[in-house]
Amino acid sequence: MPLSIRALFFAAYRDLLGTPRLDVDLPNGSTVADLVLELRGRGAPFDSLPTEPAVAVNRHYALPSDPLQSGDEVAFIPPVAGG
Amino acid sequence: MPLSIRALFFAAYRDLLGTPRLDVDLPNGSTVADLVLELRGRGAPFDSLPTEPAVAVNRHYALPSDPLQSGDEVAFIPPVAGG
Amino acid sequence: MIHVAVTSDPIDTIAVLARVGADDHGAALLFLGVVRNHADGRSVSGMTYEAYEEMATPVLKEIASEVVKRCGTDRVTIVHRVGELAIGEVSVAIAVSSPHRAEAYEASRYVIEEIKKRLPIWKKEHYTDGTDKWVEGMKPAAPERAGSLAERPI
Amino acid sequence: MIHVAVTSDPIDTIAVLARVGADDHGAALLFLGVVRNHADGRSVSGMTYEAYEEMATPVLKEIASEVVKRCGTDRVTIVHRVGELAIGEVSVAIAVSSPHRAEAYEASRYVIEEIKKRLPIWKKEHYTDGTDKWVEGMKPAAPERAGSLAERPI
Repeated sequence: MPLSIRALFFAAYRDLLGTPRLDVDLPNGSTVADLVLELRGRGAPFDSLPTEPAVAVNRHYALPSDPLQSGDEVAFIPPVAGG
Repeated sequence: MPLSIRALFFAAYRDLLGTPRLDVDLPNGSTVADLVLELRGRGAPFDSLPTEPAVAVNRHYALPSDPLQSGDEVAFIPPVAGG
Repeated sequence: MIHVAVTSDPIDTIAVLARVGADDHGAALLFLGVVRNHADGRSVSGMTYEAYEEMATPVLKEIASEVVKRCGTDRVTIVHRVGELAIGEVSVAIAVSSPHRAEAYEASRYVIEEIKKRLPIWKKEHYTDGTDKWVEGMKPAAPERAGSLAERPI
Repeated sequence: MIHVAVTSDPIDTIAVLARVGADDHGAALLFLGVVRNHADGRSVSGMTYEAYEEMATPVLKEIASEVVKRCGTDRVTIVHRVGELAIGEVSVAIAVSSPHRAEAYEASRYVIEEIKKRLPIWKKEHYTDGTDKWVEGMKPAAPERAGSLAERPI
């Protein structure tokens, strides 16, 4: 059974991709890095995402090597500019 | 003609001396240090003033060596504690 | 007492300040981030702030908790605005109080610097020439831990 | 725009803050010194502030002018209270604003540190046991100049 991931895109990334979210199926055992690879592999405009973007899994910053679980909310976080 | 000086005492100094001001006559050419000497020479409670107190002449901090002029307002400034 | 919020309403800065203070606190500090009329030499007409709200609130709480541990004050209030802001409007208000002033300055500065580093909020500058641009911000640092399931917060 | 005051009225902190800010300023900072309920382990019931007012106001102006030169902000407001203050009352309010936050923090801190060093104001602590004491403060530094008539400000 594949992993069902919900990817979220904010600000510049949302504008780049033209969507705020995307549901993605990945093979079991996939990591954050695998999700980035899968998306960038789709070609334009996805290949304009950074090769190692900041990512939050279930609202916590995550490492590329972090494994994903089905139902995870994976947010692509452009460079932040609060304040 | 002697110098006529008005000495002001604040906070702990006023409490110490029991007065907020004193008119003092000094010889021509006297300095801030001379005024302090004259006052401390009066004995108790004046001799409890520091030998080198912070002093402001006409509302500017002054040096012991600063000369005085007739009519000067010389304030004895206890250690400050604003804020 | 920690209070944090992300809000689309104008920030009531007085209310933010009123949340801090205690009988044994001798210093209070209110920092305001304000939308200004220029950036990098360009004339700015306004700003749009966008947040990943479900994450921004816990990140603010985390930053406030760190301040309590590091700076020894237990009174921290942080409110960040989102939406369309005009020049002069407050984008973020940070209030802290503490027994002595040194900790208040340290705490306030810590909060705003951490916000700039890791709060998932973005801003788009609207220029007076009609164009706009997302502000180039900072890439949040990856968490300091080994990437294992066991250590990942659930 | 510099504004300073020594007043026996309660400080309107909102009004102090409202005096700073400009369309090209991205940061504003309000510092409040507050009377607290203890000092050196003793329980305090209130505080009496006394000023050499004719000198305190020009010294505040001098400090504010130094901030303008050093920190590159031209918006500084300082209001210091005198008289009888209860626990929780504001003894001093300092508001600054500047294009960027670093200067605002620097300016605010400079003002309060210089106040502690040289503003001719004193405070008497009233303890809950009925006694009181002038707070041991700092001796203001002598001016950095040769002691000649010509150089003394008139």
